[in-house]
Amino acid sequence: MTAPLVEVENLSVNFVTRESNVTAVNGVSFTMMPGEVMCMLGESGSGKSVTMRALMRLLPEKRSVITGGIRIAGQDVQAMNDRALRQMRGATVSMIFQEPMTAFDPVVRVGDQIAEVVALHRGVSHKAGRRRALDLFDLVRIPSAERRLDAYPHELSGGLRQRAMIALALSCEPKLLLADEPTTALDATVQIQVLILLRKLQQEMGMSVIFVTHDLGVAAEIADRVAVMYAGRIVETGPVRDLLRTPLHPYTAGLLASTVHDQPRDRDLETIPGAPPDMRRLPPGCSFAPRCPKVGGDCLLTVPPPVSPAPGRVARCLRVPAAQPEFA
Amino acid sequence: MSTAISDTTPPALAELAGPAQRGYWGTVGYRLRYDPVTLFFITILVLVILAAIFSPWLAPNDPYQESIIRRLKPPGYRGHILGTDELGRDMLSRLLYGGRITLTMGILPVLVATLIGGGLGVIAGFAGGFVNALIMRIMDVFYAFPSVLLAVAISGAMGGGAVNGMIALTLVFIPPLCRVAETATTQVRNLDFVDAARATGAPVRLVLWHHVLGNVLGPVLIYASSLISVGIILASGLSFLGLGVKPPEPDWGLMLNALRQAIYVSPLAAAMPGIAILITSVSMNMASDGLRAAMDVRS
Amino acid sequence: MFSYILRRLLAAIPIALGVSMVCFALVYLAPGDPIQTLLPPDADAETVDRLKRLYGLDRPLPIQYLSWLARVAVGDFGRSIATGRPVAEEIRRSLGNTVLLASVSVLIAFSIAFVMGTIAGRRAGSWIDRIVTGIAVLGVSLPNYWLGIVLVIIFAVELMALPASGMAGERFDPTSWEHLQFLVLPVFTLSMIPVGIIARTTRSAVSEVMNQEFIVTLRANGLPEWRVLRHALKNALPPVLAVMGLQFGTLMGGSILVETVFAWPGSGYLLSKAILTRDIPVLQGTILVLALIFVATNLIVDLFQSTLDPRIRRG
Amino acid sequence: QPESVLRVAMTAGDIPLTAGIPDQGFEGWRFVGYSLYDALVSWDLSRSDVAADIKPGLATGWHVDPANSRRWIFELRHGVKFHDGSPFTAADVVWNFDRFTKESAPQFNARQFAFARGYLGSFESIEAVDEFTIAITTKQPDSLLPYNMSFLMLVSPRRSAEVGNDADAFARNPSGTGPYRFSRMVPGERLELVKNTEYWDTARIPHHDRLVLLPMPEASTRTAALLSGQVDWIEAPAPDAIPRLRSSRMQIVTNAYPHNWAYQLNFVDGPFRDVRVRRAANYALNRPDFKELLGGVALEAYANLPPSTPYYGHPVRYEFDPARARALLTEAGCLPCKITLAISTSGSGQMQPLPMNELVKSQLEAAGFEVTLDVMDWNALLQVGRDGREKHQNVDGLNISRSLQDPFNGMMRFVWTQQFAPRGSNWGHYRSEEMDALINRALATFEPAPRLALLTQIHEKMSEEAVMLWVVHDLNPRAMSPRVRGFVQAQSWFQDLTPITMAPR
Amino acid sequence: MAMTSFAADAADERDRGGPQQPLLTVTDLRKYFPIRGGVLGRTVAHVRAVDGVSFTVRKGETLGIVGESGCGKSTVARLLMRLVDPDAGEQVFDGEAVGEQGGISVAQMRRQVQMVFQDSASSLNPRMPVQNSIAFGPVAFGARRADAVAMARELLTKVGLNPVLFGGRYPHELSGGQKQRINIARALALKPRMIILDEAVSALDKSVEAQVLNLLQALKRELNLTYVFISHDLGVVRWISDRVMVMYLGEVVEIGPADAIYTGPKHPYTRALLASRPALDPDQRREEAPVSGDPPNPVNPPSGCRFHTRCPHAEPVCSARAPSLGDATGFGHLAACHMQDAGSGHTAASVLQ
Ligand SMILES: Nc1ncnc2c1ncn2[C@@H]1O[C@H](COP(=O)(O)OP(=O)(O)OP(=O)(O)O)[C@@H](O)[C@H]1O
Ligand SMILES: Nc1ncnc2c1ncn2[C@@H]1O[C@H](COP(=O)(O)OP(=O)(O)OP(=O)(O)O)[C@@H](O)[C@H]1O
Ligand SMILES: [Mg+2]
Ligand SMILES: [Mg+2]
Repeated sequence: MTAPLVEVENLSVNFVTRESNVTAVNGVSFTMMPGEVMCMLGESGSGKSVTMRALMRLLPEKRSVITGGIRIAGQDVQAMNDRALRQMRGATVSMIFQEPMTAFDPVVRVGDQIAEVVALHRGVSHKAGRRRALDLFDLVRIPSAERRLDAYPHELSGGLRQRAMIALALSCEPKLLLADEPTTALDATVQIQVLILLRKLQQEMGMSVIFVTHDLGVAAEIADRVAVMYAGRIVETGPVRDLLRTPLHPYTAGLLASTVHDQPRDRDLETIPGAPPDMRRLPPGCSFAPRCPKVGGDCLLTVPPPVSPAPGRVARCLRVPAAQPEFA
Repeated sequence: MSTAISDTTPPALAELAGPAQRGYWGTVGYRLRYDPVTLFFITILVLVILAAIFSPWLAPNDPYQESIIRRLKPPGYRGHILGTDELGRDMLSRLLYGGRITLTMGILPVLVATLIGGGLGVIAGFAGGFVNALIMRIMDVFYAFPSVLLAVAISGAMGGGAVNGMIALTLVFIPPLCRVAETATTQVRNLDFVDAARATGAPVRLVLWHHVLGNVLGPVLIYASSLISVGIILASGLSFLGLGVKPPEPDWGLMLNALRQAIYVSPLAAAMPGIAILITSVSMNMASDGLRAAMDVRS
Repeated sequence: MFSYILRRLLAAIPIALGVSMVCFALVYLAPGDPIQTLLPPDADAETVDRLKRLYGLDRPLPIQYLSWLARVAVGDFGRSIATGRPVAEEIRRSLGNTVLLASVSVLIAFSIAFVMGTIAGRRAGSWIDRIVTGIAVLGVSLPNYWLGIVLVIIFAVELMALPASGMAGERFDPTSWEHLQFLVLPVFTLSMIPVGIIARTTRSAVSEVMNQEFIVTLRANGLPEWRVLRHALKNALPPVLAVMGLQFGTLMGGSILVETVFAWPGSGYLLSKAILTRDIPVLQGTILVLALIFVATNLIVDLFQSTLDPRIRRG
Repeated sequence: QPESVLRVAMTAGDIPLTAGIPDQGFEGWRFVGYSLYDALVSWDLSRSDVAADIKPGLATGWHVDPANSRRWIFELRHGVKFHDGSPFTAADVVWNFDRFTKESAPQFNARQFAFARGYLGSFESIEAVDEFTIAITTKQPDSLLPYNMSFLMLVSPRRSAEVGNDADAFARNPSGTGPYRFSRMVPGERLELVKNTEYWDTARIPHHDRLVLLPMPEASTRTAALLSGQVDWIEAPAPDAIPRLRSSRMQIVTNAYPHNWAYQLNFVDGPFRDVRVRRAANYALNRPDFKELLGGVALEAYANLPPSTPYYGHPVRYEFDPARARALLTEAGCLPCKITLAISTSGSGQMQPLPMNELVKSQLEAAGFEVTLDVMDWNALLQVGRDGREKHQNVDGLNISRSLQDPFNGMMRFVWTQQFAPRGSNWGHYRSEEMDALINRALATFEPAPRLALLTQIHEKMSEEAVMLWVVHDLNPRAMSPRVRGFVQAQSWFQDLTPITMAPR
Repeated sequence: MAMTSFAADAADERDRGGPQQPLLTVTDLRKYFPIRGGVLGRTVAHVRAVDGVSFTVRKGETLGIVGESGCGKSTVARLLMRLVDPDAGEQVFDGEAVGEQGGISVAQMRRQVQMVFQDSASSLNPRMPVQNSIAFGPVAFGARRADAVAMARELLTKVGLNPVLFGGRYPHELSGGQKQRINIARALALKPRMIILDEAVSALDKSVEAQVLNLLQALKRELNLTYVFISHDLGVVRWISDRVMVMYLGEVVEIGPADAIYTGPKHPYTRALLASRPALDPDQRREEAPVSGDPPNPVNPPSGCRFHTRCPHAEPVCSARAPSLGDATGFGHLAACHMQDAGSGHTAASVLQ
């Protein structure tokens, strides 16, 4: 059996400021195999982006306290020195963002931005980097690639910008791609193009992808496995089919039910009542308890431990039995 | 009769869902409380202003009472805590009284310019189009003059004197304030809540008053407060050139000018008005910086 | 790009016209008589009237303005009432001296302040940021004419290390210490305010850029910190340049006080003399030229900015 | 042997005009006028112990035409050459007078006209009698005409013709007959003159090679320049800097000269109509305080002219006596006596106007006056002075320091009805038939001794009438480095720099 | 008291034309935004944001508007509110022309039509307690302050927020969903008959989105409202709308009953749009994108049918001539496609017929 590419062990991230102490990520653990695509689902503020950034140690060092273990490709990220960190970033692991407009340096031509990274990691000249950038633009199917290399970010349309961003992320053939809501800002017709492109590239290059989204449909489109986050914790993980068909955690179930997709119009939508908790003041016990339809007194006391009712499936809910016969 | 389409959150939990009610200025105050540096300078500033206001009660001597035999005495000489100036007048009393004039010279033009320039800027920003172009192009013309040049030229043209000096400074400050107000208004004007307010069909006057002004005031006031120290320095520069306050008023700039001749005899006396200007101006700048940071609720 | 430049140039014309009008009005609003400079203090009123006629100062204002404008348009600023020399020549000479002073001051201020501001902006909120901010605030809070006097006393009078005032002579020779030493004190004095302002602008621009998302992208791509900084500085430069341009313009016209203290025969000095003597042609010409230089500086800065930041180029 | 250079920091804001009669007040005459040029009549500046008086200049002698008391004959000096080599003759004098007065002449110059006009009040016409004699006709007998001639600088017609009579071009390359030749000029910054080895008065060929004149209007700048070794000589150091200068072994020289720091009064509109009020004001001032304020470099002024003046006489001595002042005010029915004094913030010869005026105000108020200081800038104050009392009836006194170089300018113009402003310097319209008679007689008296008696009478009467509020006489302090040798400070606004030698460093 | 009655009156006295009269009819609405440029800053081009849009909204229905980013949805909304002035077009509200002689004034119209904006944060004044924001409209129209605030608090209850807890808060103290509820309450404050919802739920989390959608539906029933609902989320539009209008580059390409459009889209763009929705089933993943490329620039829209550059069925006629919005089937289902027009000359025209 191959070794896992990513191992995250009890990761917590605290943001400490003068006024408050935010626990943005609260004991997250997961592992990923090479070539796997994992979707992180969750509401706004549930800690998805922070987890991704923690993987690359991109959080502001002064204000954030990271605990727990992160190993990527067998290396302990927490223990890396600056040099090792720089070699990992962009080469082993790379990242794409929701807003490609703000993710590019606005005053440098996109081709040069890509060339700079290629030149840095591959130790080649800037010119060679530009040639590589041209190949990459073809790879991500940017029409008139040559001309687009010389464009500034603001001169590209949203879809092209996101493709350029993907080209940048793939420039050094990373083993792991972190994609933080890369399609949320795109139009429907463009979103599907980008999703399909990403999927194809992932298969061709055999890389692992962690894909953050809060759209179940997008997850269904791309994921092998899904991790659902709520208030800084992963409340459920499992293979995408199983998770979408038979959600274990009440939050996952609620999310599925409240997603509008061809429900009958004459009835109200099912909703999860209330709002996500304030991360500064998490309730003790299960964070979802205040909104949970299945809540009981025990839920308010302790944080539910992960249970695995079936192979590959884990949920953190007291109402989920340890093993469900149907899946056994 | 009203249907309960309610959020099923129980009240106790709903309260958990958001921070305590503090209000905008409450938040600003809260943030200021935790900024000792800013607090320190605000305290100094308040002390300077109070000293200026209460100078008639605080000053140990008559600031105009000269005596040639006592001229340029060192601090501590016969009850003159900070010594005497070139005509034997009590330094401390003159500095205290001088605060009144100097601060007025620095603050009043900024206030008036804030009203005029800020008002014009808000009108230009809110009206847009031709009105905007008209106002802003006129401002551009005045903006084309470096501020010291404009101040000196105007008060040179009108002849010196405190009032003319203040008018000159006001004219100097109107264009930049107008710009800041215009930029802020244009920004606010393009926010949805102004459109939402317009969509109620409310008259423009009310929209301006309730929705635009409040949001423009912050940046304009911060900018204005940073201009005050410029005003103080410019005003004393004018006095220094003989274009500002007239003697025997104990204006700090004028004192600086007069005592400059005495710098070889009593360097300390010559330095004191400069130090007073420096302290006030530093405090003003630091306080306004701190306020700016505190009012930037995003961060 | 070309059309952008042209458009900016055209836009400057009405401003220039407005500026000329303000200059003219400003000077004529003044009480007192320009002819006085010509005269010994004891001259009588009849002589004054006669001279006014000889100098054409008895005509109606609009006519004076138009004829002035017409002459200025072809570069003829008239003659100084005080010295009888052509104003254009006086301005050229004093402007040269001031350009020397102002550009050296601003360049030095920029190099110091940009480094200071960058260090502070990268670590906004740290103690080093506090120190830089403190220095910057001190720079803008010091009445610089006063600082000039103090510096003269220390370095020229007490230490006798540097000349107290003036400049070496007709032709400034930047290779000779004889000449350079005259620059030291005025440049130091004059650069205090620009250092403060540029440092503050740089600090806030850098700290703002460092908070932008693309910085994360750069780091996420493994760029070493100095390269990240290079990107950040390229982004932070446009506002800093704008402020630097403004400062240069301000120093061109605003060093009146400092030039007076150092007896530096520059445009500020010329201007304050002209104000005190009501030398109208010199006053008008100098104010006009200084304001136009201010406009031109801003224009140049705009163009610089637009080459640095492609988003500014429009149309 | 290296070139010996004397570097002088002037109080002027700019280099005085080099095209003939200079501007920038008497400082212009002092350093530029009498260096580049000569007038028909010169000042004898060789002694410090007596008041300076006139002596022959380009004219070797002068006398009134015995047949016509309105006609003065001047004998010109032979063998004088302009710096451009052209010889000096009577035609040149006539040419120069046309330059001052005749609007139709090609060499007429408005600025020179303006500067000369004050000295040509009685001038009617000039003629060249022969190559070395000229005759000047006056409108009325004027025994003081030779004094006026000393202010009119004569320039080279040849050089002027070479530059097309353009005064500006001439100024950049001037030619006169003076002890120095023009070397170079950086406008606004420096004027350099070199000694004229062919000067006609061989005794006054400069003892140094080069004279550098630098305008430095700021007193502290001048002081710093001297202390830092940038210049050798500064005019009017700040009094408070004098101890510091002394401690650096700088020489401080002072001498009395005909200057006063006083107020001209309004004799028509305000309280000063009454001679008792005028006297009260003069008694109210404690003049030693002013001397103290000015670091000792001033002389208490109890009358219009300093005591060393030949026609000083025995004026009333207005010693400090506040009780008497108050009594006089009570007598005049003006207590508190409200007066407004127009003063300036700076200006030529104004010494330290602000603190001095503040001191005047407080001392007057101690004696029962109530003083409003109307502060304006120098030019505005001059304008007030020029307009006369009629346009400024609310002003009771005017603080303009005047030059009192000669009897006419020193006394007559302030009290003569013919000099009523705006025509002349009698700002407050002082009118006294007795005074007018004295003046007319003095102007018509060509014998020195009786004229001196008349002049003395005028001075005494001015004092008795308290026609001004006198405060101090300046002592014209100047500071110079120990290297400056051989300077003799004359009792005059003018000084002779030619005997100065520079000790080697 | 009048202020407390928010329930729909049996007969709204403001109703003029009766139920058959459409509440809103828009004809040939047009808005070109000028782009300035060149040396003199003259207008060198136009963004054709809205280019000849016509539709009607019936009383009590919900009209959904969908389309890609930049196709002019928000501009339509702002034109309807007259927050921007149209370049051309006619707008008739309940039988009366808006802003014209003999019609109703813009101000009067605004009292009956309100709007909720997409960005819940920027559409609230950050310096104003939310109840004052709600009360602003009524106060502006002369209500007493106290009355208006009381009414605002009642509205807070109605949108499911406890007035005691939330009334005095400032926007930054509220979550996105709560802010959007406040925006809805403000829109209700003037008792409008119609509300334009411009992406009113798009920025919300899924779980909160469902809550707000339910709220909107309940309010509509209770207060007898008419909605224009703008979104790019096809699922949401389908759930809430009675009829749907599809826009592409400033033009209407298809309009009709929601079910008809979702089950039988007639315009290739609508089909592409529907096909672009990610399936919620991992087993039905798409292998091929329905259309390629991004929408073209509205400054230089393609000639003829604006979709022809991306349309799989494009033929020469499509770039030559613009199709008109024709009702081929009857039942009010209109589409602007040459393939729907028998006489257009498109080869597929008859086949599809
Ligand atoms: N630099 C920071 N300082 C303080 N708090 C932070 C910082 N970055 C994120 N947070 C907080 O951490 C929490 C998690 O944020 P995160 O960005 O991971 O959410 P997310 O799941 O990505 O949400 P979204 O879907 O909106 O992107 C939020 O409450 C956020 O306010
Ligand atoms: N004030 C304006 N000035 C110039 N162009 C504008 C203006 N407002 C909108 N536009 C342009 O008009 C077009 C339509 O914009 P609109 O906001 O109506 O689109 P939309 O369909 O609402 O898009 P989105 O889904 O992104 O909100 C866009 O190309 C936009 O750039
Ligand atoms: Mg995120
Ligand atoms: Mg929109």
